[in-house]
Amino acid sequence: MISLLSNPVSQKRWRRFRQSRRGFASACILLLLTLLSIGAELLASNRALIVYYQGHLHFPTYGSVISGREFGLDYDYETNYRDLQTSFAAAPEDNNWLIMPLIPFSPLESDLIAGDFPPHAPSVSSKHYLGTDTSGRDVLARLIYGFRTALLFSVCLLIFNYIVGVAIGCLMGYWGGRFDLFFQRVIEIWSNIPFLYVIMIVASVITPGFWTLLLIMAFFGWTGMTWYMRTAAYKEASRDYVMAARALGASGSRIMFRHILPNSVSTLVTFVPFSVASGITSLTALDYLGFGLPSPTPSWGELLKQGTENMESIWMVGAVVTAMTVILMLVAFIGEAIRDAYDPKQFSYYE
Amino acid sequence: MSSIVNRSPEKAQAKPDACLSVSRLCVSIRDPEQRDTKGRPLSSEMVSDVSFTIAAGQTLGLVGESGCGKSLTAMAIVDLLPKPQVYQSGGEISFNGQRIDSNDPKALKALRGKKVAVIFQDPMTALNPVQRTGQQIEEVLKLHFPKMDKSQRRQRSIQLLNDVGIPSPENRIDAYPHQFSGGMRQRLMIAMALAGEPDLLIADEPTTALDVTIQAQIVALLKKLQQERNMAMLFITHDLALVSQVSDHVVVMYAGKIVEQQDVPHIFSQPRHPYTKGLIAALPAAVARAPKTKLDAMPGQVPSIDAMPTGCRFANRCEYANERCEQEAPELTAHETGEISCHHWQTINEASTSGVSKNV
Amino acid sequence: AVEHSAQLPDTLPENLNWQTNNKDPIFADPNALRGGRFRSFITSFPLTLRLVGPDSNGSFAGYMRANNLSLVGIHPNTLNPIPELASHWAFGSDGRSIYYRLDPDARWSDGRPVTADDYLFAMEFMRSKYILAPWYNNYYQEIIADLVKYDEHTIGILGAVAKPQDEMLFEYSISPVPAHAHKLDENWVRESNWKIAPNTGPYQISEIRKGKYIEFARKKDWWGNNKQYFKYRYNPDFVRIKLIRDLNIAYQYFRKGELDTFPLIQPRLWHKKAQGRIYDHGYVGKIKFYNDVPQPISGLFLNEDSPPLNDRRVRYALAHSLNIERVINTVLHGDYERLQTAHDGYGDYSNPNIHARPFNIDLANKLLDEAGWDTRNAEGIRTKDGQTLEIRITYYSAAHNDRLVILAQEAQKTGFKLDLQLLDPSAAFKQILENKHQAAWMAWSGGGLSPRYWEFYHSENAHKPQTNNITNTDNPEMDSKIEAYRKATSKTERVALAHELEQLVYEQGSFIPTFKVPYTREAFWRWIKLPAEYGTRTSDSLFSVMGEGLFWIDETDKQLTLEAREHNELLAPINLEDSRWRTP
Amino acid sequence: MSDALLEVKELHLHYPLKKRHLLDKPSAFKAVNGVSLFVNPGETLGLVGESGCGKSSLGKAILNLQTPTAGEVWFQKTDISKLSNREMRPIRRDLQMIFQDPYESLNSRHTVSSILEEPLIIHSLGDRNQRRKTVSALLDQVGLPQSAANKYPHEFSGGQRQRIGIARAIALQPKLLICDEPVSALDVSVQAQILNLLMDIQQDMGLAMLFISHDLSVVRHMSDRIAVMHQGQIVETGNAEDIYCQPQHDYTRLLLDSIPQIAQ
Amino acid sequence: MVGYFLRRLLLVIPTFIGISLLVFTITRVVPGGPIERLMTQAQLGGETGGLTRSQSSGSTLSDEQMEELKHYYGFDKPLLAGYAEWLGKVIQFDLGTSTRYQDPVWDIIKERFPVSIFYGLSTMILTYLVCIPLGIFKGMYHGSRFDSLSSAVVFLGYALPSYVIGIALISAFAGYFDWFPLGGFVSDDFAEFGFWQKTTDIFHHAVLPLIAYLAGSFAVTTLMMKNALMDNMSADYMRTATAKGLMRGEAIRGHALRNSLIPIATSFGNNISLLISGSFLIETIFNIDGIGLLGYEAVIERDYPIVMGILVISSILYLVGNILSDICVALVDPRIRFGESRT
Ligand SMILES: Nc1ncnc2c1ncn2[C@@H]1O[C@H](COP(=O)(O)OP(=O)(O)OP(=O)(O)O)[C@@H](O)[C@H]1O
Ligand SMILES: Nc1ncnc2c1ncn2[C@@H]1O[C@H](COP(=O)(O)OP(=O)(O)OP(=O)(O)O)[C@@H](O)[C@H]1O
Ligand SMILES: [Mg+2]
Ligand SMILES: [Mg+2]
Repeated sequence: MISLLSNPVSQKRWRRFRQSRRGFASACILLLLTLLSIGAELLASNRALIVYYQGHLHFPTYGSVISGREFGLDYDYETNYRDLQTSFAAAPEDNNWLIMPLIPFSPLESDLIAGDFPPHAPSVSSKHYLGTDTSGRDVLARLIYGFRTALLFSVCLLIFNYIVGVAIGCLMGYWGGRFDLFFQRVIEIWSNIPFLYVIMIVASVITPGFWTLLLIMAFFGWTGMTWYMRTAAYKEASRDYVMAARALGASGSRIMFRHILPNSVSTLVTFVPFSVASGITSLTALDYLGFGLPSPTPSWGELLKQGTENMESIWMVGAVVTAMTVILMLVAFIGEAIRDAYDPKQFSYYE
Repeated sequence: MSSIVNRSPEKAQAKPDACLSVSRLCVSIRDPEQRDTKGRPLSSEMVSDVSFTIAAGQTLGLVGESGCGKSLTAMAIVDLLPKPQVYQSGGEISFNGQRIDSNDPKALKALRGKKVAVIFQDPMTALNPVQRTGQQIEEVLKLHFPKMDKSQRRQRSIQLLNDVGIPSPENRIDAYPHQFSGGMRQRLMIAMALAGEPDLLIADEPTTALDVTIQAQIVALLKKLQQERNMAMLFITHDLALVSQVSDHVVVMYAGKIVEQQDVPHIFSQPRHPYTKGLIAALPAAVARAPKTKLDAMPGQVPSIDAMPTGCRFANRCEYANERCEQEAPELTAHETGEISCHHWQTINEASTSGVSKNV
Repeated sequence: AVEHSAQLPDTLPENLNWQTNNKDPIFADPNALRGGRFRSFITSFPLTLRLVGPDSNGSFAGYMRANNLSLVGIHPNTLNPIPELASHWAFGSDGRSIYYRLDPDARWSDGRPVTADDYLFAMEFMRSKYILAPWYNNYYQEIIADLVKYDEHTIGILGAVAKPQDEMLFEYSISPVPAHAHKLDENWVRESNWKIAPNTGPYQISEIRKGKYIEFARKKDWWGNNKQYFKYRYNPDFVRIKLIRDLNIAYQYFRKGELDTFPLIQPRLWHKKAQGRIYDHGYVGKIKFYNDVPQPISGLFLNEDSPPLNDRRVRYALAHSLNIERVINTVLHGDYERLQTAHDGYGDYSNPNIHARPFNIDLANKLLDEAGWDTRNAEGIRTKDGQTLEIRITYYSAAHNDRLVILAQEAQKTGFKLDLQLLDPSAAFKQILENKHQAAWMAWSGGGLSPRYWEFYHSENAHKPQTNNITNTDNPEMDSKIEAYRKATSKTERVALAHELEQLVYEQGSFIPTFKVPYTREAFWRWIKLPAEYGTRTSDSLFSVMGEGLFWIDETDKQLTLEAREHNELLAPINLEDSRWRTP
Repeated sequence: MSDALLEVKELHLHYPLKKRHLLDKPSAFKAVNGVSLFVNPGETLGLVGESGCGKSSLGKAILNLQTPTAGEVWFQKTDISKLSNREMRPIRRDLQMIFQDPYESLNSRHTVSSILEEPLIIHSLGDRNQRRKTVSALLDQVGLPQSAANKYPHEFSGGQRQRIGIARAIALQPKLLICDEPVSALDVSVQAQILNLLMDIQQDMGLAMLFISHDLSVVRHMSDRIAVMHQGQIVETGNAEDIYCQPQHDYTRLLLDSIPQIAQ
Repeated sequence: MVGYFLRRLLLVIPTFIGISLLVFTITRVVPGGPIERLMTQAQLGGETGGLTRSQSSGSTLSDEQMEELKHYYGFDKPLLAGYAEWLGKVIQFDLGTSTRYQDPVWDIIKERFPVSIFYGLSTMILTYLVCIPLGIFKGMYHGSRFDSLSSAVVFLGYALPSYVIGIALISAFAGYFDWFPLGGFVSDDFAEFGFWQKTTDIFHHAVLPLIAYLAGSFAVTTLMMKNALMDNMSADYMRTATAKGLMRGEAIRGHALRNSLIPIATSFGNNISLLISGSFLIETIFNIDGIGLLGYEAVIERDYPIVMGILVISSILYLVGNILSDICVALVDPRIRFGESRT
C-alpha cells in the first residue's frame, strides 16, 4: 500500500490532480464537508459543548446522558440544554454558563414552537437556519447527519464492492478459461436482475438497518467493479512484465499479488468518486421510496420525500436539492480531475 | 551541390529553384504539468533555429535519434502541429518563394495535399479506419481536382494504387485499411500523397514500422516516383544507411537543433560533428569490423526537453566538450561542403580525419 | 361455539309482527337539484369490478358496494332501521331468526325484479369455493346459518346466535346476488373481473377507461327514486372517478377546478395546503364537520407474550410514556383527538368512564422502578439484568413516521427505547398474525353496532398464530365475561357487560389507544351545494356521492364561479364548521 | 552434438484460432512449425527473420512460457517442454530471457532494486543483506549508477531500462540467455551500448545466448552461428560469416539484399 | 457472421434461465406474498382502508382454506417444480395470469406498450437529437464559455433526481402557470379528436414528462459524444485528413464524426431495454400508465406473475439489445469482426 502511494507514478498523478484547480478545490471542499460531518456532534446537537455549573466544567457532547438533576433541574431524563441556557441566563448571579453548538438541535429531536405547527420556516431567531421538517426536526442538522450516514454508507459499500470485485475480477482476468467464463455468465445474470425490485421486496419485509441494507446493496453491486477489474487484470496479465516474472519462476500468487494487483488496482481509483456518488443517490432514492434506512435515521431521501409532499414549504426540497446538487457536482469535478490525472489526455486539433 | 542548402533566409528566398525554404524555425511544447504563477502551462522550445532549403527534384534527408524533433519540424512545415500543446514559436517557412501563413486557411488548403503532401510515420493510425481506401484517395482528388467526375476519380485512384504497386487495385479499392498489411497501408498513404501531384513530398519515417524487405520495396518505389515527377522530398529517418541511399543531402538533428548538414557523399566520408561521427561508428555494419568485437558506442543519451542544456546540447555526451561547450551554444557555421554547429569542429577534424576515412 | 342445530320453519310463522319505518325524518334536502357531472378521484385503478374475491377490497369497492343495497339500512341520524330492499321485517321467537318482505318495486339495473331467489342464490354464491373469498365463505357458513324462501318476496334468515334485534338487523341482513348474471364455476373470478354486474343502487357504471377513469351514470328511472329515504339523494347525473396516483398531483387537479371536492382530513393538507386565492376569493369552500361513528381501533397493541411486556407494570409504564398529546399538538396540528378506549363511537356500548392513560413521567418512572428496571445506561435507557428496555414497534405506514418519531423521542425521558420497524402492510400483518411482533402500531377497522371482544381478547385465540388476539390476552375473568356477552340477547345486559369488559381491557393495559378523528373535513368548489344540515351524524364524508349522496351540483353557480375566477372577482369566502354531532 | 546446452527438436507452437462458428473445426495458427536447433555452451546463436515469423513465439516456447504444442526442448539433458510451472522453477535459474520492449517488460510499480531482487527472492538466494549486495554488484555490471536502485523504471531512458532488464536476467547467473530483440526498440547510439554490454557479459560469465533480431547486421555482429527463420520454420542455419557471404536460401538472400548499405 | 449470432443467441438461454430462476426464487422465499396481501386487505382497517362492512373481518382461515389459496396462486408446489412449470409456460408464450388483475400478463403488458414505447422512443430520439449536436459543438469549442456553461446545466440535470424535476415542473408549469396538462398520456376525450388534434394532444401531454426523463440522460450521452469527438479530433488520421487539404470543419464532418458515433452506437443496444422500462416515479407523478409503473406496483403488491413477465421481456430485450449493439457497432465500424472477443 505504501508503495502504491510513494510510487512516483502515483505521485505524478497526485501532482496532476492538484494542478486541476477545479477538481482539487472540489476535493478540498468535499474533504472539509466530510470532516465537518464526522464532527457533526460539535456542529449540530442538542447537547451543550461546555457547561460551567457550580464551579465545574462539563462536556456533554460525547459522553453519556447527563440527567437534569445534575444541573439542579427537576427531572431524571436528559438535560434540555437549551432550556438550561435560558435558566442560566435568567440567573446571572449564579455565574453558570454554557455554550451550545452552532445549531443547537439534534437531528432526531422535534422542536415545538408555540403557536405554529411544523414544518417551521427558516429563521435565524429560532436557530432553525434551514427551517424544520414536518416533525419539527431541524433541516440543517438532518442534512448534516444525513450526509454523514450517506457518505459512510457509500464508503462502506465501495469498500465491499472493491474487495469482492478485486478478488473475483483479478482471478477472472488472470486465470481466464472456465473460471472466467463462469463468472462472466454470473455477472451477466446479476447485472440483469432488476435490483431495485429485489431491494424493494426484501426491504419491505425486514426493515433493513444500516448493515443489512448495505449487504443487500453490495449483493447486487459488486458486478461493476468486478468487470472493470477483470478487464484491467486481463490487460495486465498479457503484458511483458508478467511474462518476465514468469520467466524468473515466480509463482501464480506472487504474480497476482506483486504484479497484477498493484498495477490494475490503481485504475480503480478513477471510479471511486462515481461509486460514492452513486451510493449516495441510490440510498437517497431508496429512502425516498421508503425502502431505505429506518426512521428516524436522518436521511436526505426522507427529507426529499417530505419536501415533495409539502412543496409549499419550499425550504425542505430546496435544502436537499441544493445539497445534493452541490455534492454531486463536487464529486463530478473530482472524478473528472482524477481521470485526467490518470489518463492525461491531451486533446489536440489540427486546422 | 552547395546550392541545395543555404542557411540564410535572404539567400533562400532569392533562390528561384528553392522549392521549400525553412528559416530559423522554432517549435515549442506546452507542458501542462509545469505552470507559471497564473496557472498557465509553461512552454519549452523543442525545435530551435532550424533552417534548410530543398530544391525541386532533390531529396533532403533529416536524421537524428528518436525524439530529436524531426517530426515536429516536418509537421511545422505544413502547419500540422497538434494544437494547442505544440505550436510554432518562431521562424518562417516559404514554399516556392511564398510564405506559408498559418492564419490563412484558404491558402493552407490550397497548399496541403496539392503542393505539399505528407506520408506519416505510422500507417496503422494515420488512415481513417472506417472509410474505404478508395474514398480516402478520392477525397484528395475531389478537393484539388474539382473538374473530375466520379468515375474519373475512381479511375485515377485505381491507377494510383497500381502505381504504388498494390496488386489488383480494382478489388482493393473498396477494402478497409484494416484489411491491408502494414506495407500495403504505407503504399496506400503514398498513393494518397501522390494523388494531389505535389511539388514536395514530406516522408516522415515512412518505413520504420515495416520489415526490411518491405522497406526496400517502399524506398525503391519512392525513388522511382520522385524521378518520374521531379518532386522535392524531405525524407526523415533515423536510419543512416537508409538516408544514404535516398537523399542528396543530409541534415543531422540533435535534441531539436541542426548539428550538421552536408551532402551525402561527404557526410559519410567526412562526418565533421562528433555526433554524426558517433552515429556512423555505432552501426554494426558501417565499419568493416570483426564480429563480436566492441562497437564504438557513444555514451549517454539525448537530453529530455525539460532538461535541455543551455550550451551545446550534445556537450554531455561529447568527448571533446569543455567548459565553453557547456555554457555557450555553438552557431551553425558554413564550411566548404556544408554546415556544422560545433565549437571545436576544426580541431577535431584535423586530428581525426584520417582515422575516420580509414574506416569508412 | 356456533349452534347449527336449529332450523327455520318450513312455512312462514303466522304471528309475525311485521315492522317498517316511515316515521323518521328524512335527512336529505328537498331543495336538491338533479343533474351535472361530479368529478372525483382514486389513487389506484380498481383491479376488478367484482364485489367479492381477490382484490375486491380496494378503494373503489366503496362505490360498487354502495350500489348494492342491503335488506335494511340504518337511519344515519336516529340509527333506527329503515327500509332498503326489504319494505318490512319481523323477528322470530327464537331470537335468532328474522324475516324480510322484499319491496316489490325493487329492480336490478337490467330491469328484472329482485326476488327471494336472488337471496337463495346469494347464499349459494357466498358459500361457494369458486368466489375465492374464504372470509365470506366462513361468514355465510357460520354466522348466517340458514336462509329460506317463503314466497317470491318473502325470506327468512337464521343467524348463528341470538342477538338484540337491532344488531340482528345489521348482522343478519344480506345483499342479493342476481342469479341470472353469474355462472359459478372455477373461472368465475377471472370471468367476472370486469363484468358490470346488475345492481340495485342508483348508479351503474357507464364507461370504463382502464388506467384513466370510470364513469357512473344515474339510472334514468331508478326504482328507489321516490322512496321516502332515497328521495332528494343521489343528485348528479354522472359521476366520473379519475385515476390520479399522487395525492399532491390530485390536489393540483382540484385547485384547477378539474375535481369538485377534495378531502382534507390530514392536518397538513388543511392547514398548509388549502390556502390561497381560490379560498380567499370564495371559489372554494372549506368545511369541518364533526361526526359520531365507530372509530377504528387504532393504537399500540402490546404482545403480552413478549417480555418485558408480559409485565403489566411495564405495559402501564409504556402507556404513560407515550406522549400522544404532543403528537397531536405538533404534527397533527391539534386536530386529531385522543382515543380514550378501544371501542369508541358505539353509543351506549362505549364506556364513557374510561380514559386512556395520560403521558406521565413520574408515574411511568415509579412503575418501572417497581418492575425492577431501575438503572439507566449511558444513553439514558433503563436496564435490568443487563437487558435494556427496548420495545420494537412494528408499523406499516410511512405516513406515521413523524408521529412515532416524536413518541420515541419522548419515551426516552422515562427510559424506554422504541425501535421503529416499518414494514410493508402485508409483511407487517403476517408478522403480527404470527405473534412475532412485540408491539404493533395499527388500526383495526371499526364498524358494526357493538364492539366485539371474542376475537380480540378471548384466551381461545391467544398464543396462536392467525388469530386476531394479537395482544395474546389470556385472562379467565375476561373469558367468562366475553362468553356471557356473546350469549346475552338483551341490549341492557350486553351494554353492562361491554362496559365491564372495556374496564378489563383497560386494566389489562395491552392496548394503548392513540388517535381518533371525530370529524370529516373537505374542500369543495362553490357550485357544490350541501344540504342545510351539511351531513348526518354518521357522515364519513360529506361528498360520498353513492353513499349518503346528499349534495348536489348547481350548474348556474358553476358558471358564475368560473366567471368570477376568470375575472378574479371576490366572492364571499365559505368556511364552515359544524359540531352538532361532536361527542365530548 | 550431445553436449549441446540447449537442443530443440521439432518444436511446434500453434495458437488456437477462435472458432467463428459453433460447428467449426478448431483451427490453429502455426507460429512455430517444426523448429530444430541447438546452442552449445558459451556460444551465440543468432536468429533472424521478418516480423511475425515466430521468433518470439519460439523463444517463449523454449522457456516454456507458452506450452509447446509438440516437440521437445532439451536443456542440460532434461526435456523441459512438458514440465509444470513448479518443476520449471529450478531450471529457470539457468535459463533466462531479455525482452524486446524495455518499456513493457519492467513493472512500473517496483523500484529497480525490487525488480532486481525479485529473482533472488523467488529462488531464495541469500538473506536481505546479501541480496542488497548482489543488487549493487549487478548495477555495476550493467553500468548503472548505484543511485538507480531506488528509482522507478519510468525515470530511465530506453537504453537504461534495457540494462535493468539485462541485470535482472543475469542475476541468477544463467547458462543460457535468450535475447528477444533486445535492441530493436533503441536508437543506434544506444543500441551499440547495449550490444557491447551483452558481449561483455557473455565474456565475463561465459554464458550461451540465443540472440533474436530482425536486423541481420546486428545478428551477424553478435553471433557465432545464425539461423534464419521464415514463416515458423528455420530455412537456413550456418556459420555467421557463411550465411552473410554465401546465403543458400532464397529468403536469406532477399533479406540480405534488403538491408540498406551506406552508399559509398 | 450468422453463426456468431447463433452462438450469442444460444448463450442467451442459460443467462435467461439464471436470471429468471433467481428472481423466481426470491419471489418464493420472501414473505409477504399475494396470500398475505389478500389477508391483510381483508382485515386491516384504519387509514390504510379496508372493509367498510365488518362482515369478513375478524375471522380466521382454516388450514384447508389456506391450502386452497396456495393452490390458486400456485404456491403449493416446491420451488423447482414451480419454476419448471412457469418456464414451460413461458416457452409457449404464456406468461401466466396476474394475481391482481386476473388478466393474462401478456395482455396487461401489451396494453402498456404504446405508452412506454412512445416515451422510451421519444426520450431516446430526443436524447440523440440534442446530445449529439451538443456534444459535437462542445467538442469543437472545448474550453469555451458555452462549453462550461452547458456542462454546468447538463450536470445539474444529472444531479437532480428526475422525480424532483418532475414534481417541480408539474407544480410550476401545470399547476401554477397552467401551460400544460397535469398529467396523463392523452386527454379524456381523446377518442373524439381528429388526427391533428390527437397529435398535438399527445405532445402537449408529453412535454413535461419528457423533460423530466431527458434531464438525467443528457449528461452521459453529451459527454460521451464530446469526449469521443475530441479523442478522434486528436487522432492521427485527422492529421492525415487535414494534410489532404480539408478545412477543420470538413475534416470533422467527413472523418471524426462517424468514428465518434461508435461509442454511442455501443450504448444504443443497451437502451433498447430502457425503451419499455421507463421510470415508475415519473410515471406516477405524471399519471402515465407505463410499464415502469406496472412493474413497481406489481412489486409493491406482490403480483409476481407480472414481475416475472416484465423480467422476461426486459431481460430478453436487454440480451437481444446487447447483440443488437454489436451489430450496430459492426455497421459503423468495419474493423469489428464477429467472433473476436472485445475486451
Ligand atoms: N504532442 C506533443 N506533446 C508533447 N510533447 C511532444 C508532442 N509531440 C512531440 N513531443 C515531444 O517532442 C519531442 C520531439 O518529438 P518528435 O516527434 O519531433 O521526435 P522525432 O524526432 O520525430 O522522433 P521519432 O524518431 O521517435 O519519431 C519528443 O521529445 C516528444 O516527446
Ligand atoms: N498469443 C497469441 N495468439 C495468437 N497468435 C499469436 C499469439 N502470439 C503471437 N501470435 C502470432 O504468431 C505469429 C508469430 O508471432 P511472434 O511474436 O513469434 O513473431 P516475431 O517473429 O517475434 O515477430 P516480431 O518481430 O514482430 O516480434 C504472429 O503472426 C502473431 O500474430
Ligand atoms: Mg517522428
Ligand atoms: Mg517478437
